[in-house]
Amino acid sequence: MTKDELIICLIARLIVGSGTVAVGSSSPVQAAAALLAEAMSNGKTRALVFRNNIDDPFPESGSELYDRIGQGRIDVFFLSGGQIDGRANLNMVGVGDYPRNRVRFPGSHGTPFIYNMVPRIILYREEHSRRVLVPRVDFISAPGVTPPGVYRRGGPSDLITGMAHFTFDRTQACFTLASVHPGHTPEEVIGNTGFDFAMPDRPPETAAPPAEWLEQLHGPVRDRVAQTYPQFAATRLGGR
Amino acid sequence: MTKDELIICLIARLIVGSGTVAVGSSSPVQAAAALLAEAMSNGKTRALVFRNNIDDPFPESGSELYDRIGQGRIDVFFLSGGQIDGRANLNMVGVGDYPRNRVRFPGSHGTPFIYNMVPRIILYREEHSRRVLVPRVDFISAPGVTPPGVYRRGGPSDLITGMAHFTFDRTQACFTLASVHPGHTPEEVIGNTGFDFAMPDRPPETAAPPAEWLEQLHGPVRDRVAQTYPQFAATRLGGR
Amino acid sequence: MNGSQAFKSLDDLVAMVDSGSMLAIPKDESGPAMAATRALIRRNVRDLHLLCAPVCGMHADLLIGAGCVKTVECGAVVISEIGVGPRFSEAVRNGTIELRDSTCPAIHAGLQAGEKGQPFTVLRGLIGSDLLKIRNDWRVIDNPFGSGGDPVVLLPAINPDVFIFHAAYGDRFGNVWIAGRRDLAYVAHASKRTLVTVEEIWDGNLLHDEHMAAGSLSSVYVTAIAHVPHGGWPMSLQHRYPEDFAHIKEYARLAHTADGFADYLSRFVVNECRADND
Amino acid sequence: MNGSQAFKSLDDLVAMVDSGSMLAIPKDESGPAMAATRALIRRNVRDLHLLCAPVCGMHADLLIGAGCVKTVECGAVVISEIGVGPRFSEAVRNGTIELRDSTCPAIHAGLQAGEKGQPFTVLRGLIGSDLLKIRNDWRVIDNPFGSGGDPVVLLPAINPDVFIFHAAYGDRFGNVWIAGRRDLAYVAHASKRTLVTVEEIWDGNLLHDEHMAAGSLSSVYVTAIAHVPHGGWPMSLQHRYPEDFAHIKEYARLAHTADGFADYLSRFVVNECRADND
Repeated sequence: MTKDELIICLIARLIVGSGTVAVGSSSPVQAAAALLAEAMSNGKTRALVFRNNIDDPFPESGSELYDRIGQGRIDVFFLSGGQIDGRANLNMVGVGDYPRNRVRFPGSHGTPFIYNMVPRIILYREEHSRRVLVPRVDFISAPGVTPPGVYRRGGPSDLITGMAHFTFDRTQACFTLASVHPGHTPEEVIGNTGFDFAMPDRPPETAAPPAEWLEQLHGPVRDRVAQTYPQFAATRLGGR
Repeated sequence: MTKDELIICLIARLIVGSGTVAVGSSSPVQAAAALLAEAMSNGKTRALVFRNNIDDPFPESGSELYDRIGQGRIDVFFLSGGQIDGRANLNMVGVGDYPRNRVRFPGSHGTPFIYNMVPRIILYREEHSRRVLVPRVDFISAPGVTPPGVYRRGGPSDLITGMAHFTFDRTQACFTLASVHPGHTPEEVIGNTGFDFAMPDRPPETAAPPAEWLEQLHGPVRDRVAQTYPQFAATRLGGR
Repeated sequence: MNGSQAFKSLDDLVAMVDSGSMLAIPKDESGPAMAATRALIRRNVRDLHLLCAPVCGMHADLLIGAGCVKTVECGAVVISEIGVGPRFSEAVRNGTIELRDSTCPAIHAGLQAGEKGQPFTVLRGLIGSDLLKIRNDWRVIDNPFGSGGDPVVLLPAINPDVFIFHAAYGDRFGNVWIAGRRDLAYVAHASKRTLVTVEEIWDGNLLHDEHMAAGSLSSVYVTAIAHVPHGGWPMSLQHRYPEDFAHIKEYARLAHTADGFADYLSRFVVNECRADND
Repeated sequence: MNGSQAFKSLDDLVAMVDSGSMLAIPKDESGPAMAATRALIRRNVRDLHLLCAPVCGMHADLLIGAGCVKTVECGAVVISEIGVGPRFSEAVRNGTIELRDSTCPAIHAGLQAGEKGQPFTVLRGLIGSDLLKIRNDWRVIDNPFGSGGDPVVLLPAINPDVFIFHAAYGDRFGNVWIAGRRDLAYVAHASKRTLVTVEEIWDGNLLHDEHMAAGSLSSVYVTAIAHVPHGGWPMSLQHRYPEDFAHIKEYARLAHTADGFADYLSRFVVNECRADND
């Protein structure tokens, strides 16, 4: 089992049965997780994977994704950030002072809207480093928590990296280390995380997925992932 | 020449060269006038005649007419009212006290928006009576004039009835009798109008249209009117 | 709506409209579901908040006359070429319905705000209309982007409980071809449930044909479909059949009196032959 | 655009984009007019307010790198699968462009307000984002329909001076088939001018074919069309050709440095063979 597969199954198990999951572009790991969750959910999860072709789940284009979020038709979404801090603030704008950031990220995309409007957000960032996981983001594209009285349907629940799984407590604005992926240690996680977080005395290892989840991933889910991400499915969802 | 033809030519001459003219549904006289103005304008008038078919000028349906008005793409529109008063207020809701009007009209349609948002409005109502032309409307669906500081792109410029043509002065909020149709007298106009209006000492008779306008109306314009209003074109645009 | 379930019967379709719902219905030109309207009357649904989107004719008048409606929100209720809906007019006189007079662009904009999850929308015009006096759910504020003054009207978003219309094609995957008519799309987007009767079943998947996809409403927005050939009669269905104007005129004549309307109901609604086709 | 005029040449088309304009360009998936982008650079247009609708890739980066752009308003500038636009990133570092960082739904909603002639629009979310600190043209008010508190963001309407995109078909009546893509429709509605390059000329009138009409943009919203086969290269045109990813990767590699970008311009833009096809 590769780390990709571990992470895909981890995410899938977090979201199984939680309704409609939308996946943005250039997100093969998240797409595989959503499709796996759909396959294992007995109809209780629906995966909407962006595709620029005839099967795109948002065929009207334009504002359709955001409108559908506004309508309350999307229950789970994946976000990330060039920087993520311990309050789950996301920075998709740049490093250094705005506007002349010394490192510029592409931009905030739909995150400032999505983060407040989708009931559950899963944060995923493969790179686990002090460069990404910072004490305080240089620019808040979207805030991890909002003051009472601000309309918000939910927010971040989990952060998954290549090294670990954190849960996020929205009332405390604080991450807790939930598990460490095989091959890594809690110390390594601490050493590579720029923000403080809570952790149990002995953080568990991220559980390997049951065999049937892997079988699904290597079978029908892999074929569905390949419809959007053929390269990824061929090279990183081995198993056959 | 019938009175329909006189009125159509009168309206057409008022709007010729004034840009894009939109005509709502169930408005054959206005449609004929707009199409005649287009024919005589050398490309400076464009007539958009609602049709519920493949050639409809608003193929996206829904809010397209109103959006296009908002975009400033419509220069002239026709409106009317179950009651019209001397300040050019329009009532399309009903006679008597709202909500239990003793006579109910269909409703305000788009008039409260259109009246303020289209630069030039031509009022047309065939019936010229004290029932329609009242001292004060029972319900203002849309106001003839608005206070300074209220966004308004224009407003009513003319009122045409089966008996006469009035112009409207938006700064004075007052109609002036411009001409009386052949077969009617200024006294008859006064007797059948419920509101006060200004008039010259000797109001002229509504001028007969030049021969070439009538020829256009009886020829190519009649054929175009027939695409939307076949009955009207056949029975009321004679001339052949 | 998910992929492969069968079409519903017309009765099962209208069973999804609860008494007390806000029911949106389309304008005459966009596909009134007339067979479904009659089925709703037979179902004896009550206390509807009827949202005309934005001007409706015989389908609105029928529901009002049959006593299904508590509140009417509309730009107008008018039988095309004939005049005000006779049962609507009578209900106004008798005070048996609550009126929410509106104006077409306000209804469109409110639905489009509902489509976007916006709390409200803004509209120019309207200032000076008595509608502002009777719509106490509307607000006037000074344009915050102006330099003082410049009043504009704010309107709450509209999210109907149910939207029902008739369309040319539906497929077995729950997609419906709406001929690209935007009103059908955004009312469906804004509504919690959308029920559709279709003239024909489209073989295959409408969203897999690039030309048809461009004018289709995705199954995401479609709660259920019933196959009801001629389900628009006596109104028109674009490019399929024209309205049966003689029948509509006869309706308007009968509906002028309570007795005449009762006669119409018994002849064309209560006793309607109901062969469900799927 | 009126009925029967001929198609324009590509150079005549881009001659309608004035320096200093607000130019809207579509997202990668909706049909970037790449040949027109190169023609704009050759025309040496300057000081554009570039409105990405709402995230753009190589077409935005090219215009920025070539010095055509004064202001960038965007959800993001990103070369798909590769990362931030290299010329955009460099221009930010050097302070040679003015930034109006935005977010996709704000750009959509602003354009849709522009489409409706609304003075502004409202959006939920966003509260707590630093975008509110840098966008001093946005306002936060308490929801007038709430019971106190409940801050919401108001955004001014967006009405671009020019919108330019590439589409599959255009006809001789000035209509364009946009495959029902709503962004192309509402950006065109909101814009003062809309210029379109088309892959193919559609024989007949797109609005007279009920299936094609459903996915078409009426000539009312189209200022001019040029027939430019493969006018989307190296980006994709839906259902026609995929993107030339090898070329896009090569662009991103070269555009990483000023010299490399100049090399790209001289090879693929300045010296581009320009056989106008109509």
